[in-house]
Amino acid sequence: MRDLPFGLVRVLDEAGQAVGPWNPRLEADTLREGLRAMLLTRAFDERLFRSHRQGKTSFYMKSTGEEAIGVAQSMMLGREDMCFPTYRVMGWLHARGYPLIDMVNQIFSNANDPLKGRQLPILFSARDYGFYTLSGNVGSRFGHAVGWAMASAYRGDDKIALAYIGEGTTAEGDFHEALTFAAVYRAPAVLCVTNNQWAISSYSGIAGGEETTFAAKAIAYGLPGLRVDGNDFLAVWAATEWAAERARSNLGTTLIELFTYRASGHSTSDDPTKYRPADEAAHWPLGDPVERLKGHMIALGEWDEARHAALIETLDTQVREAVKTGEAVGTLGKSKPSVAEMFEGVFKEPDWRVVEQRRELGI
Amino acid sequence: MRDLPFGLVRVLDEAGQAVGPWNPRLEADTLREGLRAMLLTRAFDERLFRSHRQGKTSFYMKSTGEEAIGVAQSMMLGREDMCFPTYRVMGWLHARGYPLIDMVNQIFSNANDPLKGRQLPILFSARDYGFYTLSGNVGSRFGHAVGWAMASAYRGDDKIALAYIGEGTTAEGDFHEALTFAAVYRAPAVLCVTNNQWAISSYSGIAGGEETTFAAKAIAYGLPGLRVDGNDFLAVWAATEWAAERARSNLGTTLIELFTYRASGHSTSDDPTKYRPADEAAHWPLGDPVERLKGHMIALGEWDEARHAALIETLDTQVREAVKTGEAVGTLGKSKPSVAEMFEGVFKEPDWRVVEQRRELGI
Amino acid sequence: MPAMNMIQALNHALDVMLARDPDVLIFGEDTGYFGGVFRVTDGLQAKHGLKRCFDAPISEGGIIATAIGMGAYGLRPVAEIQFADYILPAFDQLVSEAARLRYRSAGEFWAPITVRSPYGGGIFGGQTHSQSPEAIFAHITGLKTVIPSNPYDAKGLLIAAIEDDDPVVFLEPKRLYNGPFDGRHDQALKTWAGDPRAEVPEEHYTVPLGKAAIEREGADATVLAYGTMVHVAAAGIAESGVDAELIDLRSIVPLDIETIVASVRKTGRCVILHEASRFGGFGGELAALVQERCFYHLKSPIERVAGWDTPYPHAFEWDYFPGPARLAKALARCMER
Amino acid sequence: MPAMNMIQALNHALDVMLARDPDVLIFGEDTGYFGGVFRVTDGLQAKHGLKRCFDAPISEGGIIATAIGMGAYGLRPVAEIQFADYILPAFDQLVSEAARLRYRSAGEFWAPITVRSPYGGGIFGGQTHSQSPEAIFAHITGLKTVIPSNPYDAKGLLIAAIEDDDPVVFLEPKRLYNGPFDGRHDQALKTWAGDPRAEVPEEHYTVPLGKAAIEREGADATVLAYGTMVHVAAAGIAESGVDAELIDLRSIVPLDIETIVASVRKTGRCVILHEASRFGGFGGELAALVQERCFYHLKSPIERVAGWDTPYPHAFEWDYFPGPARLAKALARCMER
Ligand SMILES: Cc1ncc(C[n+]2csc(CCOP(=O)(O)OP(=O)(O)O)c2C)c(N)n1
Ligand SMILES: Cc1ncc(C[n+]2csc(CCOP(=O)(O)OP(=O)(O)O)c2C)c(N)n1
Ligand SMILES: [Mg+2]
Ligand SMILES: [Mg+2]
Repeated sequence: MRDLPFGLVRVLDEAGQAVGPWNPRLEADTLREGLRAMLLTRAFDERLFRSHRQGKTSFYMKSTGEEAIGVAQSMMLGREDMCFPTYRVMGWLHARGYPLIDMVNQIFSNANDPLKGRQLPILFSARDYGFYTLSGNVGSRFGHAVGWAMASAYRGDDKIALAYIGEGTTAEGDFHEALTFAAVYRAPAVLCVTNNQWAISSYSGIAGGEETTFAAKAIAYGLPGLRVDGNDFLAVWAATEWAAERARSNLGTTLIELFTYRASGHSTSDDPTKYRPADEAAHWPLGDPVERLKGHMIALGEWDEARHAALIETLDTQVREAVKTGEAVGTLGKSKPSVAEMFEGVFKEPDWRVVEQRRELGI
Repeated sequence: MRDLPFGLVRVLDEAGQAVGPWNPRLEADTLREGLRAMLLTRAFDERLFRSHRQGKTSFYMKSTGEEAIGVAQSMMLGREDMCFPTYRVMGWLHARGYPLIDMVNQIFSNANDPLKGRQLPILFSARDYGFYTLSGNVGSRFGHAVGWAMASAYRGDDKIALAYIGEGTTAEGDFHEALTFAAVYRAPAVLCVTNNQWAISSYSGIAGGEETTFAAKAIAYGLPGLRVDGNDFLAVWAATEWAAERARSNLGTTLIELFTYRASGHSTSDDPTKYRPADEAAHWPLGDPVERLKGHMIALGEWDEARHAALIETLDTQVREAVKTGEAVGTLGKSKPSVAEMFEGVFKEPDWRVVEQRRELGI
Repeated sequence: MPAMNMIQALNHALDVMLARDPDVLIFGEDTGYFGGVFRVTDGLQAKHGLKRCFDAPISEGGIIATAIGMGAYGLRPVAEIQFADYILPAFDQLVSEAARLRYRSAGEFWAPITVRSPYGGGIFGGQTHSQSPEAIFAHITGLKTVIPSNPYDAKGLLIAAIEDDDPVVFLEPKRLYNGPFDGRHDQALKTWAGDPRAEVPEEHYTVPLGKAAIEREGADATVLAYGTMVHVAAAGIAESGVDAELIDLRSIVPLDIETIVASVRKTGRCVILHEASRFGGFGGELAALVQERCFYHLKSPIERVAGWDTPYPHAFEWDYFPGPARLAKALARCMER
Repeated sequence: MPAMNMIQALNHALDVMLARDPDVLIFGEDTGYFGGVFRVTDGLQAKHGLKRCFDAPISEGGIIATAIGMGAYGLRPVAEIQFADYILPAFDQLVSEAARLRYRSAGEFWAPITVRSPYGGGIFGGQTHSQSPEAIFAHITGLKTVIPSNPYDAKGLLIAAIEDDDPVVFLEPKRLYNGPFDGRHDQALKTWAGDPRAEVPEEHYTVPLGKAAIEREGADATVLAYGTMVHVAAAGIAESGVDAELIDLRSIVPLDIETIVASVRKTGRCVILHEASRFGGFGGELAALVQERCFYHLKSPIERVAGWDTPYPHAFEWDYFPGPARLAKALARCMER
């Protein structure tokens, strides 16, 4: 087990065949569903990124190149499980059919924003979809997953928690503290490092990635650590299944490094050509996860170029319609929830301070 | 190298012989000096602990059972190196001849307290003795050692930093952050976990010690990790020498787990019989470090019972005299530095607030 | 009604809640088998089992993060931080997460957690076992901060805090654990025995968060205090001979502004007393509020009596600690003007 | 004298200090090759080398701990925290270590570090890219807190902070990086070009810590502000028509109490303006000090205009942000009484 963190779990080979002991042997429908959700994630990202350029939102972040992760894990895990996301696993929501229009409204901070205008775009919360509340701070929810998982075990439930952290963010104390608690209390959790090789402008070496693998950090806690090809939908699925099974059998936490690549800029505020070769993305070391799954399905005879093109078309239409509907409600600054929402939810019941201040503002 | 953290570096065998590849082959004078400093540490602890019972100080903490650590490392490292201590390595100061009377005055918080009455007893600072300022917070100086070591490298100096952290405190984020920086910047530092098996009332398992060794945490950072018999003066010396040599040759940081045992209570506020078998200390798993070094020296023909008894007598007299001198200055509440010292040193130059407040207090 | 010291009253509150609500659980450094360094969780593991009361790694950030996750699941964890000085490594968890969960998720998640911690000075604990960090919590939107001054309130407020659906920082004045302390350090130690505020009902009861107590009625000045300082204030008032009204705030967030304003409008003078260093302390907020709302009733400047603007200095504990004499002087100054 | 925006002025200060003092070095998240997400360290690595200006792991606690260790060795590190909201994971290092090193070691060790961080709102950054945490630093004994409001001061204050032998938290109003901003968000963006405060000498100079600037003289009221709010205050004063004196505090610790008191004694009225939420904010301390020292000169209650007591709400930025209209109203209220 001490060697696992230094290998790389892969299922899809160069020829698009699913090979080796980790092959999860998924149904063709499952593959199609996965591909759909990944393509939807990508289509949504493209369009909403453009909305930002048009001034319709204050901020956006793409998952480009990393879609296999959120999608495979969302599909693999149960509806009662909870994911503690980063901003780069929106595929989780797309795979679970979270309404596009709700996403759009949140991103436009308009009157129908499900988060009531209180949160930066894409820092979603979607309890019913097993998606814990995001925040701008990186890392600080990693330990919540462990507490949540411990609570599930305490209650005798069989729900498990899955958490993400970027490879750059593993340097935070939160990472270490979460793993320590996970190990000591044998929390039914799956803790994932998404190693997309970049943290804004810093390559993974600045987080210690040149000294060893991120999966190897598991050894410090006596936990199993898996290093997985994060651009391989099947490998992500299989590793997650293995770790989830361990968690549900009360064998405790697994640390999974998902080796991937951030193909786009960090966010709408970022210009990656300032710090990395402009063509780096073209040489994705592990290949585009969408292309790889598509190739596999075509090799299986379960997919073809025409259906692929049609699917992209359909998804883009869905996204465009959602965006149009959202725009009709309004975009950043043109529409927003009632200002009263600014004062709600500080506490469960408002205290005199917000009551008075609301009055002062005349609302 | 990945297996080192799971072994145990030992030199002294059951028969008191120095054996194996780690034997540092020390001169007999060095051994005698080490034994003296360990015995002094113990004598000092015994007497000052009693002073607390007599109300002469507010607080005391003993290093009993762990004396080999501070003493061997203090002797092995250079005068220009800096140690970032915990409260349980007072042997560092005893080995370097820090004046007993200064220690006593600090512990009695009297008029001659070198820390001017500002700090809790035994939370020393002794720059000239390579001993960094202690504080009540555990763990929060571990990263200072890394920054200090980086500064030394930056300046092109060959000073190195040595830091301690208790095994319980490895659970703090500070531990992880220090190791991350140490690895990424290849800091010339030796980072030590003193695993004395207890953290107040919590056994080492609460810090993850049942899942793996503390030395194994080095693997998470791609650093070498040594697990060392901390009650074996020669093993501690040899491991420190190895790590110091690495640091000085710009090979970076080593993590050393010093496996030992806290033979006494946590502090004067603690009653260990409440949470561990009263006779546990009698079965020290690695033996009393003082007895082991003594046995070795006798086996070498460099020491005998009579000299041992005489040395204890001499040291106790030295300690008693220092305590008497300190008592003559005054003990807790009977003597203290000028109250003006309360207002000094908040900033380099006082601002109007403390100037006014000093005036308000009429001093 | 049995007499309890503050440790017993707090222990009782936890015991009652463990028995009453299966969602309550307790953890912290040394809180399990050992029962806590101040013994507040003594016996709870033996009585309620290892799953309900256990030890945590030395990781305050990890403790609060874990508690938040449990709270989000639906439990009501009570975390102990061994000394309030050591809450700081968990400050980000409290501020960026616990306090903001409900707001940012539009009510989907919240953190019904209670963070207990002994705070304050008077025990010769030196710099890092004596501090009073309440001001840095009071400024955080979404966080409640509660500070009892006697065993009865301690039990009732702690139960209220645990039952509250928002995160509560519950600061326990460690100098009051074993007896009231009025700042006269040279006098014999008092215990809680015989003090009516130490008569603590066995059963469940609450003292509501956000309601101050008028500890003493008075006509000529208002003294605002909390925690240990309530007792110091009483002594200082007696020493001054001023007929001052003494208000024990009990919780600083939510703050009982009505009681404060009514009193100062009546008396026309106000002195604020806290242990924390003065500059930027909670006394500033209180003074600002009082002058905003009682300006035309004030006969003299609002005074603040507080720790000096230095770190907590071990040997100078009684020079630093704002004792009754300093309060009495401030009251006298108010009356002269 | 070249015109510089605030980013250029700060970059210039760092450049000057790197060239002048081999003990100065700079690090933080993305500060090296990339030059910082706000470009403040742009070009410094290329010019001064990898050893002088480099990237740090995402670990604010680690960054400050490392800086303290370097400071104890004898260097003068300047650490950047990418957003002030993210200082919190390092709060324990700042409070328990940086601020206390000198005092507790009786002067054997100290931390001559500067922690730069963009703070404040007005850029639609939402909850965790907009906060103003100055109050929690101001309360910490041993820590200095500096906040410039224009390019000239930014350079001079930053150099003074780096040369200071105590730890300084240096908060940069990110809304002012590219131009002055008076809170009128619906008007065209202004740049610093043409503003006399943007004329920044090339060479080394300092603006001393602890000296406020009288930004505008006035007879009838005093407005206390810092950072972005200095510009908002100027607009609000103009809008109100009140002849108010505007004081730019520039550093809140040390605080220029003399200038404040002299002004309020002259004008008899005081309004405090800050972005941070009101309760427990630094305005409380200012109000308390002013009424303590100017009580008999005050003609009306000291007003505080500040962020509401809610987290920073993304879509409601301009409802939350205390703009010129709110200040003008407060000034008018003062004058009526
Ligand atoms: C506590 C904290 N520190 C710093 C930041 C600023 N920041 C936002 S994203 C980011 C990079 C994160 O990199 P990584 O963890 O690798 O995640 P990725 O963006 O690559 O998915 C940083 C430094 C933050 N949001 N929170
Ligand atoms: C940040 C912080 N948290 C908690 C404490 C309280 N505390 C003091 S010593 C201690 C136990 C430390 O155990 P360990 O690290 O194993 O060191 P040992 O005492 O065994 O040498 C604790 C929890 C503290 N001093 N600082
Ligand atoms: Mg990354
Ligand atoms: Mg220990």
